[in-house]
Amino acid sequence: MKMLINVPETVVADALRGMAAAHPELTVDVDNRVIVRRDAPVEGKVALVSGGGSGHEPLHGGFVGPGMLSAACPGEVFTSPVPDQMLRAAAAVDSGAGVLFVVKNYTGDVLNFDMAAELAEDEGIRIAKVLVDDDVAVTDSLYTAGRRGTGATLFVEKIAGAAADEGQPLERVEATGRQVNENSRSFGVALSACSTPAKGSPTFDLPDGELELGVGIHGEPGRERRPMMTSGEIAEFAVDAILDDMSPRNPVLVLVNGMGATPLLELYGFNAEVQRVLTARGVAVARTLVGNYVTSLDMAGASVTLCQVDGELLRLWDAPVRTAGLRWGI
Amino acid sequence: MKMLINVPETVVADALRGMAAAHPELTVDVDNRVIVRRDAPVEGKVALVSGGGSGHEPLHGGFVGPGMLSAACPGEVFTSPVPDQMLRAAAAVDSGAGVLFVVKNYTGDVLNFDMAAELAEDEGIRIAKVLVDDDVAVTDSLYTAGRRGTGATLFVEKIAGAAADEGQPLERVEATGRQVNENSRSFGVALSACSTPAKGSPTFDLPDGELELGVGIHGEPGRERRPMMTSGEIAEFAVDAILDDMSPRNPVLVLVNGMGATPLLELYGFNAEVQRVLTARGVAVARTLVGNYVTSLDMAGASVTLCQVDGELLRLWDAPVRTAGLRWGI
Amino acid sequence: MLDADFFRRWMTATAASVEREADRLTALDSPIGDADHGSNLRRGFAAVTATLEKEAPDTPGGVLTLAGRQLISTVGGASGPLYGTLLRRTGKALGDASEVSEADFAAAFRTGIEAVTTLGGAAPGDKTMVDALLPAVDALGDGFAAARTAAEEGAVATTPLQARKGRASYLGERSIGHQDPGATSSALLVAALAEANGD
Amino acid sequence: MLDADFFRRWMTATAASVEREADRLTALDSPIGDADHGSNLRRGFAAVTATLEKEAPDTPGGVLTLAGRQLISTVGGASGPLYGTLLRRTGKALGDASEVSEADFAAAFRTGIEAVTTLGGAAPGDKTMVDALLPAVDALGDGFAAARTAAEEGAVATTPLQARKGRASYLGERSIGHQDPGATSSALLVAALAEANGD
Ligand SMILES: Nc1ncnc2c1ncn2[C@@H]1O[C@H](COP(=O)(O)OP(=O)(O)O)[C@@H](O)[C@H]1O
Ligand SMILES: Nc1ncnc2c1ncn2[C@@H]1O[C@H](COP(=O)(O)OP(=O)(O)O)[C@@H](O)[C@H]1O
Ligand SMILES: [Mg+2]
Ligand SMILES: [Mg+2]
Ligand SMILES: [Mg+2]
Ligand SMILES: [Mg+2]
Repeated sequence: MKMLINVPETVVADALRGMAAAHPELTVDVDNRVIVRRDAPVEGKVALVSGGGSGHEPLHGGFVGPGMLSAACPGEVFTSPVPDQMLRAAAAVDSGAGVLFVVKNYTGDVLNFDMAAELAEDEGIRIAKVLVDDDVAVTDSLYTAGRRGTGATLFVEKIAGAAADEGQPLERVEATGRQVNENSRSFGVALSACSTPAKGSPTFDLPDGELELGVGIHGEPGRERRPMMTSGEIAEFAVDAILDDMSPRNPVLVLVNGMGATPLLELYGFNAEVQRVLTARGVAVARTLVGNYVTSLDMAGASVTLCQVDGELLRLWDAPVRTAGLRWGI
Repeated sequence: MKMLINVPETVVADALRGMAAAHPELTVDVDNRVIVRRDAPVEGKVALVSGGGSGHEPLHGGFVGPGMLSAACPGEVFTSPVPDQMLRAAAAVDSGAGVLFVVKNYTGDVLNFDMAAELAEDEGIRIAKVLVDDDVAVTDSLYTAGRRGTGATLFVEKIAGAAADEGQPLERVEATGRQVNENSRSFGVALSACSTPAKGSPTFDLPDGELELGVGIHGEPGRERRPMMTSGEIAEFAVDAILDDMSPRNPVLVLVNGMGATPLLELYGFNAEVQRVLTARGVAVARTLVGNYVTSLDMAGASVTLCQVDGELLRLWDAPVRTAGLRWGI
Repeated sequence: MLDADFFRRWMTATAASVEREADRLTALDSPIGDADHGSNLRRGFAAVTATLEKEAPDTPGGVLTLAGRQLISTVGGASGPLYGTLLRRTGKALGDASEVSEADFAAAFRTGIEAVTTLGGAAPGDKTMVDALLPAVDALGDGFAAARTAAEEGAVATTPLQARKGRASYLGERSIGHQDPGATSSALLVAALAEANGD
Repeated sequence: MLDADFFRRWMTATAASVEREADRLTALDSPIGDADHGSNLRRGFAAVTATLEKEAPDTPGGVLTLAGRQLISTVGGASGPLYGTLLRRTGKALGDASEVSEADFAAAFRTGIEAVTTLGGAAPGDKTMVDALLPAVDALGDGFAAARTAAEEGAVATTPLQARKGRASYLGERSIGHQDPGATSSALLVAALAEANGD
């Protein structure tokens, strides 16, 4: 697998140098791997810190800025960052009002953020945490590490970020983040595997004429393999998998998310099918976002995330945001 | 090649339905394939219309909105739209101040837009035209159809769009667009071919361990095939190919553009190398944009576009823009 | 003499052979183009036959003018305006006669081809549709079958050429060794003429 | 008795075998994980040996505590905190003695493994590193070579299991039939113990 890189070992550092050059509005600490809003800490406001393995860009570094994250910690490709990064990020952005960690539910992310929280609290920083676990492809039971955090991360970071920007206290920002996660469900499909720089070849074999249903965002195979389906059939499968697990009475935010290598042309076409199925199922749509937001390197495929919103959550969703990856209202 | 589609024949229509659902701020005429700003025509202002084959998203439909295009006409995949679309678009957005066609220099695009211009003028619409031909991989000579229009299209649409938004007259908007094109040069590389829905398989074979230098955005092979190079070597090759053809004395806008399937992580890393080479060559950088803007379906690879800007062009670049694909300042 | 029905048959036969050969045309457009020539023409000629059935013009000129306009409105790309112009200008040159001789047609077709070279700027040897169309019209004096052979030979003869027009020209010397898709579809168009004539 | 030098040799031997086996560990992490286990541990143990050279702690506890802290600071993922905790807690349990007996070490290592199960919540049979570590510590009474054999058998025995912890658990029944990468690296860690002892 060819890649536009120098050597696998410097992929993350190279990307951070490139981000620094493109985004003067960010402070990028390449050595310590922390991306911070230039104006942080913002006096009196709760700060949001997230992070995770690299390879999901624009998540999380592309979501740092007013109205969303205060800082992000990129780990190695598909590898949770280490506690040192999170601690450094928290110290850089805390104004005294506390820090909310937004953590995708993977063993590595959970363990490392937990360690960082302990260390931060030792240093007198108040820490709260929202765990994102929205992927209905994984059964949340004793027999799994629980549901994965995928597309809903964007909703949590945006909406909790807006609450923090308004000056809401840590407990309320945390509660809002949790509510967004509880209101969200995702389902993803892969048409191809992805290749990590370290491995240099696809993480699994997916023959022509087949697709993986229920994949995560780390190149893991999904729950099931099937003969290739049309965009309309995939939309039905994904939406129904989500609606099996939630019955939205309020309108939903829709994220039709590309895994990285699926053209925007196809994503928009897939969105048309997702909307068709939602209408058929009687689900009202408040807002729709289509694009590559929570990616899986060069994987072809897409995921659907629905987030049920009341008027207050919708107001926070619509609030201004200014980041590299998501921007409106300012 | 698997694709997230229903059938190849409806790919463009499906995508337009999906755009309509995601973007209430646009009027999407699916049957006639025209995407128009909801507030068009804007009284007293010059309108910008562009278009071209589909498969380059977000170009052009994703650049419709305040501060950029008034309307876009998407053709079939990699096929110029037909004059009927352009005429309809021009009629929908003309406020009487005239319409600027932004045309990428391909035989099909040029012929179809020329026919549309004739028809529009018959209907009393004043038409001006900017031809974009920035790709230094193609020699502009009697032996070619001239340079291709690629990444500079984004610069032309953004900067001429800002001039139009300020209320500048047609002649000045046209002159600004031409100047941007003259100040711009691009060079692209492919690490893989792309697959069109109609063909269903890669447009050319590119063995592992090789790359194509000097490709366009339609899955055509480039000018030359070489053994795979590092990100740093590619940056040197691309920047030097551009600087062979222009010697910027003013600072430049830099577009590090993904072809569609190259992860953002890699694009940022590539940007770091592009910036390194520019610094080494003594070229000052005013602004940098990194992302998938002028794509080639699922092609892996990237292009570099430089656009030399004086204070006035930079002011217009920084002016507010609100489109699906590019947004700042509002 | 050739009547409106003959020209309708020409268009129908072209549509059928383009439909049959669409994948080959697209495949030819793949190494030196953008892999859409077959689907472009299939879309265009399907629209042409549909519109001819609906509007049923009753003169040779009417049939070709309508066919040309329809190609312009439905194909896009380089081939849409070029083939559209070819048929439209040929049709216009035929005027409103209800029947035309083979010689009338040959003269009108030459006018159409000249409009193509004016519009696209291609000269013979530039590796375009012109390399099949010009030999065909030159051979028309010897009948439709001779024109078909000339067009086919012209298409094949584009293989060793370096393209100077259209997308293939971007490839420089790498365009050598591939048959031009547009010249190939032009040979289909001319062959359909012979077919419409029952040759 | 085992001194600081023995534990330094343990870490160096682990780093060397992880370096050698990195691609295999990553390959095992590919069908049921995210293809990074080898590069994770390579990065971590390279940092461990570098820091041990620089800081040169002079007690067994000091060596392992520092090694564990270093893994936590450089690995990330699931294995970073887990292996880091394993070594750090083993080191803490060894206190500041300048030499420890094999029995002292076995007891401390069990404390470290218990910390891993507390932190990660994995029980035996969940298809994790625990399935190699627990048999190893149980066999330590019979010497390092016996522990090595037990760890290797434990790693191999993860193949038919369905994962209940970590990423592989997302696969449900599809995780069956693959050897767990973490159990495999744990077997390398235990084998390095025997190597450090000259077995
Ligand atoms: N300037 C031109 N003059 C004549 N024919 C041309 C010219 N440019 C391209 N062509 C013909 O058009 C064909 C390509 O048509 P098509 O693939 O449908 O359009 P596009 O190149 O826009 O994708 C070429 O094979 C060539 O024969
Ligand atoms: N909860 C857990 N308890 C014990 N070991 C675990 C747990 N979760 C994962 N592991 C071990 O970690 C290994 C994976 O490590 P690694 O690939 O480095 O981390 P990640 O899964 O974050 O990519 C698994 O093979 C398994 O042995
Ligand atoms: Mg990992
Ligand atoms: Mg085309
Ligand atoms: Mg073509
Ligand atoms: Mg892993």
